[in-house]
Amino acid sequence: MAVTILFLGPLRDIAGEDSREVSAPLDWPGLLDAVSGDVAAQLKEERVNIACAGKVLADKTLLHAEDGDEVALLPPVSGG
Amino acid sequence: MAVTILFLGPLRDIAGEDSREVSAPLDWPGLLDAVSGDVAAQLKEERVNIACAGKVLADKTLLHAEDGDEVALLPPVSGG
Amino acid sequence: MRDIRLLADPFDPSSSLEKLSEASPDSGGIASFIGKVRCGGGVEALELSHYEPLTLPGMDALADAAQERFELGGLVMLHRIGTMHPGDPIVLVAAAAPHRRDAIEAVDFCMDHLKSAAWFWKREKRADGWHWIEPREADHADLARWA
Amino acid sequence: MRDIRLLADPFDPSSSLEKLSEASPDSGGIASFIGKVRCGGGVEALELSHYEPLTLPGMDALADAAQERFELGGLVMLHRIGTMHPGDPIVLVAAAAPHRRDAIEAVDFCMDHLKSAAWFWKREKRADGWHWIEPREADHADLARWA
Repeated sequence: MAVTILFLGPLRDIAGEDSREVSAPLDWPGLLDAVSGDVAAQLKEERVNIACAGKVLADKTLLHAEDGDEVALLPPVSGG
Repeated sequence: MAVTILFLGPLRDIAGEDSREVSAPLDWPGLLDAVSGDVAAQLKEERVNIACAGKVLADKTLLHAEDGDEVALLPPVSGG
Repeated sequence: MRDIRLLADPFDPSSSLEKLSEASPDSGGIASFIGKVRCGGGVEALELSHYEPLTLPGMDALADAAQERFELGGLVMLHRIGTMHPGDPIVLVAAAAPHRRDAIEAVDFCMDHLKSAAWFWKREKRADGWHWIEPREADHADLARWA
Repeated sequence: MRDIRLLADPFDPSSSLEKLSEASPDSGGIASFIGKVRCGGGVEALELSHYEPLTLPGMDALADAAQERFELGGLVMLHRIGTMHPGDPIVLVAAAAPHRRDAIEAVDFCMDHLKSAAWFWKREKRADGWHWIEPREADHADLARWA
């Protein structure tokens, strides 16, 4: 099985795709390698969050996604 | 003609009447004399206001009502 | 749209809100407050009296102050007078604005003033008769926030 | 009454407000905020996307926080997702409460969090195509008031 990386909001446009499957496990350096340079630059910004398996990570550099996990890349929100 | 004294809100119950006609002119001492002792005691409280001819008086002791004026006695409000 | 009125008869806050919304197409936000006669607690009826020469001019001046203080696309302030029963609407304040917080704060501002600085007197009928309602201390503290 | 939902289709804020009012007979006050797609300004459509595993649980947690912080008789929080057009409602927050300021502040609190702390991304379609909307600085300042 694999890890699914999900590009949300404006990151979808920057990535040019909705999602991508990569092989498990996936950690923070692995994630930065798996995405384009533009997306990686965004991920390094403090205001971009990462959720793994439905939980937002307090420290995204501690990402550890396993087989079947969804890793969602969450740019700054603009709701309401 | 005369001056009409109007008892509003709870002052109506204390006065036992909606309004009373008194002879003009009417000043602050005259007003205190014209109403019952219970109403006069209320009037002396800071939170009770007086309007004369449709204007709330900044200093009610400066009341000077002339022929045809309506003097409204305004207890503390409780709207909304 | 500006609609500031005293109403002697029951009214429907929803339809007034919808009219404000339709009349304010370029305001992205509409805030409102509806005050009703509470059910339960033993209140059988509520009567609001007012002093006509002051009450409506006072509400108009309050609307002016709100429109000066906040950027509004529309303002509705409807207030019942007379006798009401549990569940009846007493007051509707609704503000349309391009920005959310202007709309919400305008409603808050108008309600605080209607509660403590408008010429209304309220009494409740309970099983043992009519009782005048005294202003609440909290209402005065709320009003002081805008000074 | 507690009604916290994400809606993929257009909805009628008035009927939800009326339901809340009917379901909260012992709450004397109902405050609400309705956010709509603004007309004018060249916006042809607005799209809200979200991240399902986080968005609705986040709204539920926000409702819990509001109900803990304020004394409420009922709370409604409806938020559209998908594509909307000018005039369409985006969000309704409505709170019923025994006391006026609880109702108004609960709406203010929920809206500030929905604007800056809920997992929604917004883009607008203009004549030259789609544009993502960045969060406003004012929204973050508004949110900080509740910390």
